[in-house]
Amino acid sequence: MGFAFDLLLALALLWSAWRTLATPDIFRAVILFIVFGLLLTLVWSRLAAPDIALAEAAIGAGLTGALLLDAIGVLRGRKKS
Amino acid sequence: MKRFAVALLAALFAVALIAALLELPAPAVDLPAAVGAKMAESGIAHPVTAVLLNFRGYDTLLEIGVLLLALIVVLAVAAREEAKQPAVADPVLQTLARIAAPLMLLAAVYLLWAGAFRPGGAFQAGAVLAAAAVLLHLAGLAAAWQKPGKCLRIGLAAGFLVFLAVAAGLLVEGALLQYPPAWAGALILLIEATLTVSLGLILAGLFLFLS
Amino acid sequence: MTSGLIFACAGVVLFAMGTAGVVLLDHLLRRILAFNLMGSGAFLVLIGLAQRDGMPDPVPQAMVLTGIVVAVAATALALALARRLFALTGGYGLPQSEAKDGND
Amino acid sequence: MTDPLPWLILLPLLWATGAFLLGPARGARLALAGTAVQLWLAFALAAKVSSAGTALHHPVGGWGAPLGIDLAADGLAALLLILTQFVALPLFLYARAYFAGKSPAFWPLAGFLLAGMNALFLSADLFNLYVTLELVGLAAVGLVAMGGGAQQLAAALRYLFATLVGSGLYLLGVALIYGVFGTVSITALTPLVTADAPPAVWFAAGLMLAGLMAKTALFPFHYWLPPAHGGAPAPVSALLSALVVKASFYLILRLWLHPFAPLTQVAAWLPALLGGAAILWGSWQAIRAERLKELVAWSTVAQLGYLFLIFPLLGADRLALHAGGMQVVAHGLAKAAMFAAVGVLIQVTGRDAVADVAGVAARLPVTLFAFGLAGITLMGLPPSGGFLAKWMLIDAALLRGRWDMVVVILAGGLLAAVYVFRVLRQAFLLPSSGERRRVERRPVATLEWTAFALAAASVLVGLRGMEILRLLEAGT
Repeated sequence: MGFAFDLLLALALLWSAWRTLATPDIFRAVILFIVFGLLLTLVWSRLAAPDIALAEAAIGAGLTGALLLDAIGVLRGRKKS
Repeated sequence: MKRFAVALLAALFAVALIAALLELPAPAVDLPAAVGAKMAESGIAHPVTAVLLNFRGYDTLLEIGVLLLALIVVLAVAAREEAKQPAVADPVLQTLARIAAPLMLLAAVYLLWAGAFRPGGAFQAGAVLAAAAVLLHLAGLAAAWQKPGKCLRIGLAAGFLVFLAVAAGLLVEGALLQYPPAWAGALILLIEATLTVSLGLILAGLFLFLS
Repeated sequence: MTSGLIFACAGVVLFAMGTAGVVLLDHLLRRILAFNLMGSGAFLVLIGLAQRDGMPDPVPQAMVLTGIVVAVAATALALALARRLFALTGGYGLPQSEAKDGND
Repeated sequence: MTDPLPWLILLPLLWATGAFLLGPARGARLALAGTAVQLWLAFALAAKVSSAGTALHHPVGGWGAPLGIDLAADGLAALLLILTQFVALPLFLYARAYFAGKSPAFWPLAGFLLAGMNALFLSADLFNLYVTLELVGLAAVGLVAMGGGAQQLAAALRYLFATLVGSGLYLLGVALIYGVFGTVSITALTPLVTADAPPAVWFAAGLMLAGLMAKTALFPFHYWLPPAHGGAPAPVSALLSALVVKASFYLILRLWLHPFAPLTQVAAWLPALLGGAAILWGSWQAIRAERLKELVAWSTVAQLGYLFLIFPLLGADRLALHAGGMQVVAHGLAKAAMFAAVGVLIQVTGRDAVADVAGVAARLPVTLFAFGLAGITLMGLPPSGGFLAKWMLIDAALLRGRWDMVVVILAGGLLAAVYVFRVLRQAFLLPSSGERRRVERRPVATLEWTAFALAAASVLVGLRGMEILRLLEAGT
């Protein structure tokens, strides 16, 4: 049971990573990256590493995601004007 | 052509390395046992925090240096960007931020306190503090930061400076960052508490100086 | 096969994907994303391999915490430079090398 | 201050933070005072290592490896520590005059850079080395970006991605090593790594060394170096070209000699082959370069090539190791001098094309003399440190019948002469046009004389060769 869940989680993680790189739209890529970060948080808790899970959710997905979203927000705003 | 070659190379590398991972002997050195044996002397009850701030505290000291350095570069580069107009105030988001920010402050204090004996610690607490600041900014309740004044600079550097001061002070008695077992818990708590504030400011600064 | 080993293998694939991405992609933000995937892959290998017998190991866990903070510092630095470059040139990519290198 | 090891790391961190808090004017003074103390500490350390005859250890946290992190200093580490502080001190004097208080980020970044390098030279823990690599890499990228122009930012970003991929490869290697052996302490690993190690260890060694080679700008990973070193402000170019690339080279040599020696024998020809290619290609590009700083930067690509020739020649006679150590020192001093001199030329003429220095020698004799002295070291003429390094390298190659290497070394010397004389011929022989002279600024004496001091040191260090070789014998 645990094995099947781990395998599915690993595949979902790799799929989200692949889509992050391959998606043509940069906004969507950032959203997929945040999804990737949340999946990675799950992986860390599966690996009995709650400290890393907390840090990944807060820093990896949260702060990095916010930084990236802000960056594309700026880029888009500038492009229009 | 280049695209195809790099992709092929990466795929071959991944397959070969995975094959190499499937048949490994047991490691020769058993560090978890060593950590367990010295836990009582570390002054901390949670193994990951003990490694992070005591056994390998020197890594953490340099890592805070990396973070401060990144902030200095962000400051130097972003200072020339023209100031952006304040974000559009969204009443729903504002209400949410007003409720969430104090709760996040509480969560940060809890995480800092919890780090001594369960998952948590200065990094997670600092990240939550930073997230609160970012949320307030996005809701239009806090402005983006301009050039930092004296107070803000001291706040940004305080955690690193306290860490450095403790590391240097302990050299009088023994090695770098060699906590006397009786004082270890108190000194680590002092470092963690100032680090939480500074990390919160630095992580928030990475966002607020840029935007 | 333990959870550790599964995720270590996933980490290898992730690392290979990220590295290829950093090398091949042109868009600066995408390269920053790819660098983050690469780092996460290395962290997964570190933890997964160390815990392949199923026992948690605090030493690599602390290392990964350090690594995550270093990665966010590098990401912020890269973003600051990319945003500044965008403000100056209006482009997402790096201009072709001015050094006559013949390598690009 | 009994033990110099931790203070060599703490001091630059302290003055870097101080410079961030107090601003550029007081920051510069702090940096100069701090670096002077560090230079003294580095000499004290070298004396201790020499008299002990073995490596010194400092267990951080008092735990000792493998639970804690050990600092270790042998002769090679002491030599690089001296070189780093010795080059940084005049360059900081130069930078203070060059920036004149206008570049507030320089001093904190330079402090973190020096702290990172000193920590790298002293660390005996593979993961801790990763953190120091990032500290050095990010500080260097920040310094390149300080210029603020689009070209500098693009160069900084290209450099950033190269250095991040390099440290990423290194990190995966560390992860594999921890997975296989359960430790990342170099001391603990050395007896464990043998020729019949599992394939994952071979992968790890390959990944770590390849990542470090990318950071050292070994051909064909050199593409990022000329724009980064050629585009940064002169004091930054000098720091990066003289010291930063040597830090990752030092680590390659260290890992090659210590935990990975049983594995690396089979592939020793590869770095030498790439090094030979770097010498020829880098020199050729330097000869063709149009901008002065580009010329000097391509010369760095070529001179780094010599360092990689030593790997197949390493052996019991230690000639190749001595040649490598000497080349690191000689090139470090000469390249710092050359970038410093070129910085003066560009500041005075207001232009940076090689053709624009025509006839400038009459007005800047000290600077041109400094450039020429540094050139003597790069060409490998006696009595310079470069001569000694290349002489020992040829000797080591002849002992093993490697005529091909001798040819490359001699050809590299000739090509270096061509690009050095290209500049000197312009400066001394060609007349300058009158309309240019009017826009010229007067040279700042500090800038000229620090460049000259570094250049003179690069030649004179050849006369103190025996001391350097004796230091390298201690515990390396």
